[in-house]
Amino acid sequence: MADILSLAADNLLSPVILSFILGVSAALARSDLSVPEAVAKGLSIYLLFAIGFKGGASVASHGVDATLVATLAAGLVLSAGLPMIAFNLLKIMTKMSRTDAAAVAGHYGSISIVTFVAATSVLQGRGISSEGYMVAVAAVMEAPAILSALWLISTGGTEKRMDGALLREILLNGSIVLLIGAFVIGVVTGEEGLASISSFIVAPFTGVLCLFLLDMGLVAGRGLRDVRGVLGGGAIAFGMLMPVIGSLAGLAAALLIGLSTGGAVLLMVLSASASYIAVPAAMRVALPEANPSIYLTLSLGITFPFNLTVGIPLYVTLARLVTGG
Amino acid sequence: MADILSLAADNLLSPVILSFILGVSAALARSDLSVPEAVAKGLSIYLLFAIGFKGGASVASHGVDATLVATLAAGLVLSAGLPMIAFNLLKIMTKMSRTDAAAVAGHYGSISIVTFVAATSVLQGRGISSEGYMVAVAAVMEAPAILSALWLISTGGTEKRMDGALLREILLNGSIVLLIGAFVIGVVTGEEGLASISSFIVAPFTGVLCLFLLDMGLVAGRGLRDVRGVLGGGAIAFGMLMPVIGSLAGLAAALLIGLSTGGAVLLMVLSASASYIAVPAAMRVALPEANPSIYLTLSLGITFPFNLTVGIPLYVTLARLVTGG
Amino acid sequence: MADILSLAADNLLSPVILSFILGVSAALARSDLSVPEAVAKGLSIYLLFAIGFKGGASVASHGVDATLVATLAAGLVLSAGLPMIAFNLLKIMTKMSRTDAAAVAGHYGSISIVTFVAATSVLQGRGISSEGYMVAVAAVMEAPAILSALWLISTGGTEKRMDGALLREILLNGSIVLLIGAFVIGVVTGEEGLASISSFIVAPFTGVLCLFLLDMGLVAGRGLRDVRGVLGGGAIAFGMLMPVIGSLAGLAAALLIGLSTGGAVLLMVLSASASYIAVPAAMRVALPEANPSIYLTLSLGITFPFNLTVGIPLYVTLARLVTGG
Amino acid sequence: MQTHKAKRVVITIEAIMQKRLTDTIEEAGVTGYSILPVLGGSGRSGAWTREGQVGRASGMVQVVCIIRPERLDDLLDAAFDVVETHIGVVTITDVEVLRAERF
Amino acid sequence: MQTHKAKRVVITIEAIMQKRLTDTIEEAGVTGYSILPVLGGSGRSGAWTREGQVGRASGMVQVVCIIRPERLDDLLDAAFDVVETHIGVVTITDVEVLRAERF
Amino acid sequence: MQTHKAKRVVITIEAIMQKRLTDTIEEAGVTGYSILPVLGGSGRSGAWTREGQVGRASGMVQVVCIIRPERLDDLLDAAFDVVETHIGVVTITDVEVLRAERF
Ligand SMILES: Nc1ncnc2c1ncn2[C@@H]1O[C@H](COP(=O)(O)O)[C@@H](O)[C@H]1O
Ligand SMILES: Nc1ncnc2c1ncn2[C@@H]1O[C@H](COP(=O)(O)O)[C@@H](O)[C@H]1O
Ligand SMILES: Nc1ncnc2c1ncn2[C@@H]1O[C@H](COP(=O)(O)O)[C@@H](O)[C@H]1O
Ligand code: NA
Ligand code: NA
Ligand code: NA
Repeated sequence: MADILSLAADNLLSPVILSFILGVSAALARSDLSVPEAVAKGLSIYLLFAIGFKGGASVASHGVDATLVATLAAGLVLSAGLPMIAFNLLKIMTKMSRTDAAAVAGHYGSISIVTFVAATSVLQGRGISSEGYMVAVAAVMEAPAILSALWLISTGGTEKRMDGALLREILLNGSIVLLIGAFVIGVVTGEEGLASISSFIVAPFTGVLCLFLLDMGLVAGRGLRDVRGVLGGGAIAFGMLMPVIGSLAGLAAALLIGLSTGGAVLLMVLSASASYIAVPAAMRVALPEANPSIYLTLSLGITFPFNLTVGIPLYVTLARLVTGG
Repeated sequence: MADILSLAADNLLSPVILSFILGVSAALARSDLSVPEAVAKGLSIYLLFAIGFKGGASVASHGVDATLVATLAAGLVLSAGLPMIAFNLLKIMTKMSRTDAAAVAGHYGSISIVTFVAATSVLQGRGISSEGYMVAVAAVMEAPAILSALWLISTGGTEKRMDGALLREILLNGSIVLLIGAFVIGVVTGEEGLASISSFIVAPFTGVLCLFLLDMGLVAGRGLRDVRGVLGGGAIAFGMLMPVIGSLAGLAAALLIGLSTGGAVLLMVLSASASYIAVPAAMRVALPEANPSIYLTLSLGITFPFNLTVGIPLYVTLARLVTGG
Repeated sequence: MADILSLAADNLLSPVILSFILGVSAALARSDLSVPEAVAKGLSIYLLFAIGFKGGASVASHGVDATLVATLAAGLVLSAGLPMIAFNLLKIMTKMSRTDAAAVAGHYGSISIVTFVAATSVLQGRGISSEGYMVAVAAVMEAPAILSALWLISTGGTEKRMDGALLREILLNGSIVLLIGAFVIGVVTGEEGLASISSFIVAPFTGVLCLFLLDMGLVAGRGLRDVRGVLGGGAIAFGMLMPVIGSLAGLAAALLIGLSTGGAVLLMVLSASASYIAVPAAMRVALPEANPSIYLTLSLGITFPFNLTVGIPLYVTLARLVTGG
Repeated sequence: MQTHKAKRVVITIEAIMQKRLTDTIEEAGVTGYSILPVLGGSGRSGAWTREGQVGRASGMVQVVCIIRPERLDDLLDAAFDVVETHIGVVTITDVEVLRAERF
Repeated sequence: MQTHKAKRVVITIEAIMQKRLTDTIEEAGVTGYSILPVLGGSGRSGAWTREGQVGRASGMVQVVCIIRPERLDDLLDAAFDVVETHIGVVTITDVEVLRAERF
Repeated sequence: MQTHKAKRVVITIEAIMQKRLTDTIEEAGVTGYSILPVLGGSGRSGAWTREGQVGRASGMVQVVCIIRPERLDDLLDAAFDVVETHIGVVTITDVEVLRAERF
């Protein structure tokens, strides 16, 4: 317990998290501080490229673990399965319509890459290493949850929601392509490649993450301003309970597969985090009648800050306890 | 004298100032060189974050001087008081309308954070250290001058100009919030925090400043192109005299308080510099009948280049002479 | 031969080229991955500033070679002369209209600064040094080709195409001004200036180049998608033959002048590369009836990738063979 | 100067639906359109601004078509299919155009 | 396709006044509007461009409202209060809209 | 509220021609205009988008002029000279304006 608290304090008092809190506070205080859309997109391209590349380079130097395939499969199952849990939980905890509940459920099966990035930087600060291929697992977990959400809706008996164009958009969305592409470049060019660009993708990484989280804080804070009108108490509770449930499912899978402590933390974080980029976009196309304020506010306004501040330290502590790492 | 000249030459021949001159020249030659708005805003977010954070970290490691409160108070008084001097000087030196003069006066009480940043980088190049909390003083000096300007106008007998919404906007404008926020993060995370992001906010800082000043040069140069139509000889002279007067007021305050040489230079620079972000925005809302070309051209086209090229070396030399630093 | 292949493989498997290939693949797969316009422009400002500055600093420390003037003159002649070769080749190899052929020809006399930057980074990786003033040669080669193209058209008997405003726009276009400006700053501030900003313009350079080439790949890939409708086989062949011819002309000039191996490679690359910024812009103003799809697709979709992947290793091998470097 | 009657149709729609919309109207025979950015707005589903969008999910764009009056109905029918289930606004204005041969 | 008469009001105004304007027209009962960016322009107070703005002081935006004809006057009165002392242009056009139930 | 008749002329033109166009219409006596960004579009010369432009060669902008009806012809003549050889679309709409003294 003391361990969690000290880790949580450590985590909370890092420049990365404080930048996020600064953003949230500025938005709540209605400051006009803002990061231009193009800059925010530029920062996210940098983060995806760097995290993918470093994962790939790490695979190149440590070799591929026998657990790679099992972990990818676990990611698939978690992403497809967690929406079912989320959906039923929402039915119990809230009064959301079927459509809204399915849309929200889809978000919780998918992942937030920034939460993942923040977790890797916590692990790095603690000197805990993890499997480099976890970024590939992150990519694999983006999409299946969307199919689950649409399946959940279709069981209510509505027309076909998914067409070829949408499937292609989901699988080839910019984040996935960049993450996987950079991962492959990292695998191919290995240590040498990493050395040639490490003063770009390694050294300034944490600093760039601060600015990105400042912007995420501004966005999350703007969402929080309207939380009252949009989410009831049950939904808010769901937004903090579901990540913990997800993380436990991730932990169980990690134990089954035999991941390292760091790998277990990352699989927990992936399972615990909720999408706010790929899934909302897909939902607007396929489920336009679902209310975007609900799923965006839950995912960005509640779960994202929860994971960043309380979740990650909690998952690290749990993983260490259980894996003995 | 030789000292000023050599310092001025040194300063003029630095990449930072030459980048500014390149921007001014490109604009005067009507080149289509331009920095996208979003990128310029991104660079300024970086500079504010970095300078605030470093100031905070420096306070964390050197402890808070007994002079902190006195310097903040001095900043307040200077910001509120300098507009009175500026207003009367404008009445004597130019034929500006009351309204335009009050608007211009407000700019000279407030500050230019880029001039401040350029001065810290000159100090750093010369190995002169300064009080870390000077960035907090910079933040404190942004707003009071605006109130003074509006007070100056209201003495001419017009309706109420300032409402709650405007006051809130001024006090919570993005630059102030980011600067103070980063300063607080720096204080809280201290040396350790700084170490974790120094390859982002320390190492590349001067280079980023070059690109930002390239853009500032382009903007200032565009302003200079129209100087003839907008400003008379008296106004131009004011734009170079007022910063010197401001710097002397700043120097006097620094001596009273007992600031270090570097601190004295920075207080001089703050007093000498004129706002071109916060104050123009406030004036457009509260004094729409004042001509923005006048105050923007004076502040950005005359005083900013003057401080950057001649002013800073002059203030450093004066401060060293007087404080014996 | 083995040497070319191994160098080509080395080159192909670098993060820089793989990033380009990632961009091309993403565009061909119709992923929605994209780099915001403002960010791409910001990256190119960085690259131009860095490459110009480093060239200037290198001139400052190695002194100006007696060959400087000869190389600038050679650049002028190559830029003005290569369009004649290109124009006649297009007449033979394709069925393009006179206007389109002249427009395309203009592109091949001018240069692509990104190809130049990529070549300097290959040279650096191989430890081959080159004359710092080659960036000035690059700047000199941008414009003359445009005049040649307009002259080619006017021989067909049409009205005056070039006016003062256009000439001014061409000579003062942002890229030239920034490149030359940064070069001059590098010359003036020398080693010391470089040291003060090297952690901005040297250390992260290759990494930034990766992101920029990712974007170039996206753009080139989008162009390639329409290649079939726009270009016939003859034009495609031209797009790969012409750079080789250009490089040989550049090599001949380099031998005449006595450039170093690295300098010879860079003059070859400048001669081989085709413009896709300055010349298209000028052509839209002066030759609006020429079809932009043709010249943009050829230059960006065929010649740029050709030089990046096959051309540069080829030119390095040739230059080494011939200069014995 | 000689001008010709035409219709200006402006469809404000979520950015994510842009390609679907333009594909549909192209099928309906529209040969030209321009896309304008929208910075923010407010409507029945609340207010939004582009700054601070993390994803593509919520921004909007305007698709502007200038068409001959006799082609209006085809365009509206096509657009309506896409817009129907989504948020968005469709307006039609009478305009005059130069160079009618281009439409 | 069935369309309905409406008015399109475009207010070009300094970015810094945007929130004040939209708050005011919302109070006057306007329920929907879109904000379009303006890159630059020229008028009695000279020319300006967005590139090279260091601050928020001088950029402009367009606030576009589609409203029922009978609500026009309320909107104009409200807008005029804000625009009166500031630079800015207000235009009104007749338009047809689909889905009138949304306005 | 008192309004006045005016014309709204929208010229969609390549960004590279913007300054030539505005210089020309200023010579023709136009005192005010606004420039709006265009993100992409499609026409006889194919589709294009602003994302992934490497140069200035292919983006477009809209130049919007509000003018008194009696000045329309001068503006159109001037604009036509520039637009004639270039791609681009010119539309004219009837509008009402507030504060006619400003035009
Ligand atoms: N009356 C209106 N006038 C102009 N734009 C509108 C109007 N109503 C809605 N919009 C735009 O369409 C978006 C979605 O509207 P809604 O579907 O009503 O939520 C808004 O955010 C605005 O950008
Ligand atoms: N006649 C006009 N047509 C279109 N936009 C205009 C017109 N007059 C002014 N504007 C816009 O409004 C801004 C301020 O105009 P002004 O108040 O005349 O300086 C200009 O910079 C333009 O963006
Ligand atoms: N009918 C139209 N409606 C709206 N915009 C158009 C139309 N036709 C052309 N455009 C715009 O003008 C550009 C050039 O058109 P074009 O000259 O036909 O290739 C297109 O890319 C569009 O942005
Ligand atoms: Na998840
Ligand atoms: Na001051
Ligand atoms: Na060439």
